[in-house]
Amino acid sequence: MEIRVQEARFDAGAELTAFTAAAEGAGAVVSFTGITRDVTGGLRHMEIEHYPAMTERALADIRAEAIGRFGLADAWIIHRHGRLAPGETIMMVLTAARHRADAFAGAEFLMDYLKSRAPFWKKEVTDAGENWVASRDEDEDALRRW
Amino acid sequence: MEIRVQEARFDAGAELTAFTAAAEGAGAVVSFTGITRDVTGGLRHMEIEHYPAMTERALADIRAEAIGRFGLADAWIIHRHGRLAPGETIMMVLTAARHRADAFAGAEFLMDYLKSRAPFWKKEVTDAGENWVASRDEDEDALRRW
Amino acid sequence: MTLQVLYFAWVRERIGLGRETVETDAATVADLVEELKAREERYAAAFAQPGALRVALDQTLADFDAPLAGVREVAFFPPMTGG
Amino acid sequence: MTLQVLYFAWVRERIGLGRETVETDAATVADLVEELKAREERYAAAFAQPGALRVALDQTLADFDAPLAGVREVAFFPPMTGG
Repeated sequence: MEIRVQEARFDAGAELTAFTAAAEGAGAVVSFTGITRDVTGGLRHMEIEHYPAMTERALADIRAEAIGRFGLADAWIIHRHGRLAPGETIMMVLTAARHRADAFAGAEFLMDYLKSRAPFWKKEVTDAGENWVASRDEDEDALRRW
Repeated sequence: MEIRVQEARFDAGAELTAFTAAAEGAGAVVSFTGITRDVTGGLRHMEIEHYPAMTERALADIRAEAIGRFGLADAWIIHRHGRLAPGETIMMVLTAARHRADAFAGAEFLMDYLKSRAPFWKKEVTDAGENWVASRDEDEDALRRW
Repeated sequence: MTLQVLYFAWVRERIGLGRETVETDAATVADLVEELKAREERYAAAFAQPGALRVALDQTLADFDAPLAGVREVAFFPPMTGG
Repeated sequence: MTLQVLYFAWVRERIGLGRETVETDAATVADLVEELKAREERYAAAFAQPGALRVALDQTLADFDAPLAGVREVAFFPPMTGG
């Protein structure tokens, strides 16, 4: 349950419920959900490619690092690949800790690493054509704070 | 739906689902859930007292401030009062924004203000007796970063 | 002036009631606290360390030197522990 | 040495394939890139700005000056955009 890379949709609310039940004894649970946005107004769908042999390992490493660094009671990562319609949930991270500061920091750390260090690539298919989403300098900068 | 202060239990997963559906167009959704922890090992239950005439206004002010400051697409606050068993959900905040940094900052801001500026008081009823939870210096310090 | 005075959490428990009507000519919150302390031992105990308390005037947080003119409801309570 | 070489995202699209077996004596990733660029225009186009690319050796991120000795799988791709 800790790490899932899947093409199928998932129910973020149900995942939060399951995670919270599993993280018994933690006082603080944080979730982040990323959703396909139609920024330009013409998005038909998004395609997410990944590197299967590397993804699992990269996510396991990121998760272990987050748990160790922030003393998390638990952490889950769920990330989809394949074709996603606008408004669909792309991914989710969940963290549990005794105190809120660690749960928040753990989730932000996971997100910063997922953005720039997990082998996923997003392509937007719009009315005007296809384009690979460019990495953002802010995302690389965000890693430096950890 | 934005602010609810209630004695009844609520389903954090269902709230996340409803919030995400309502915050259409936002790319990032963050949730924080606070859960009654049995820190000492002898917790029977927790009692949360509040100041009804002030609570609604304080939460509305905190919510408006968070939305304005971080450009949130939406924010919800749900907080229980009355008697809570160990493991029950005390409260939840939800934030939605275009980008993850704002959704995270908005949720942390809401939590920091809820901890020290919303008129709730927690009492722990343990095998050894009753005691009012003391405010933590870290919680007061946390406010200074905003 | 007639004030509704509210007490919460351990302040309420020490004083033994959650709400009362107080007739007073106190100019500030601090003056009101002195009046209440002079009443009975349980008030003196509750207000022994005003620095440990917070006050709200008409449901808005205020300082102990705030004036009471025009105020209808004063609430005393320990630092909040929400979230 | 026989390497499995993988391409992802627009690198895959420019080169026109996702995976190939490469026989090479390249000592480092940078040497391998030079060999590939010399092959055909589509490789030269894909590797025109190596600074815009990332490389993983046996599924672990590496630098372009990393040695290839003992490596079985090399993957080239643009900066990742997960999350």
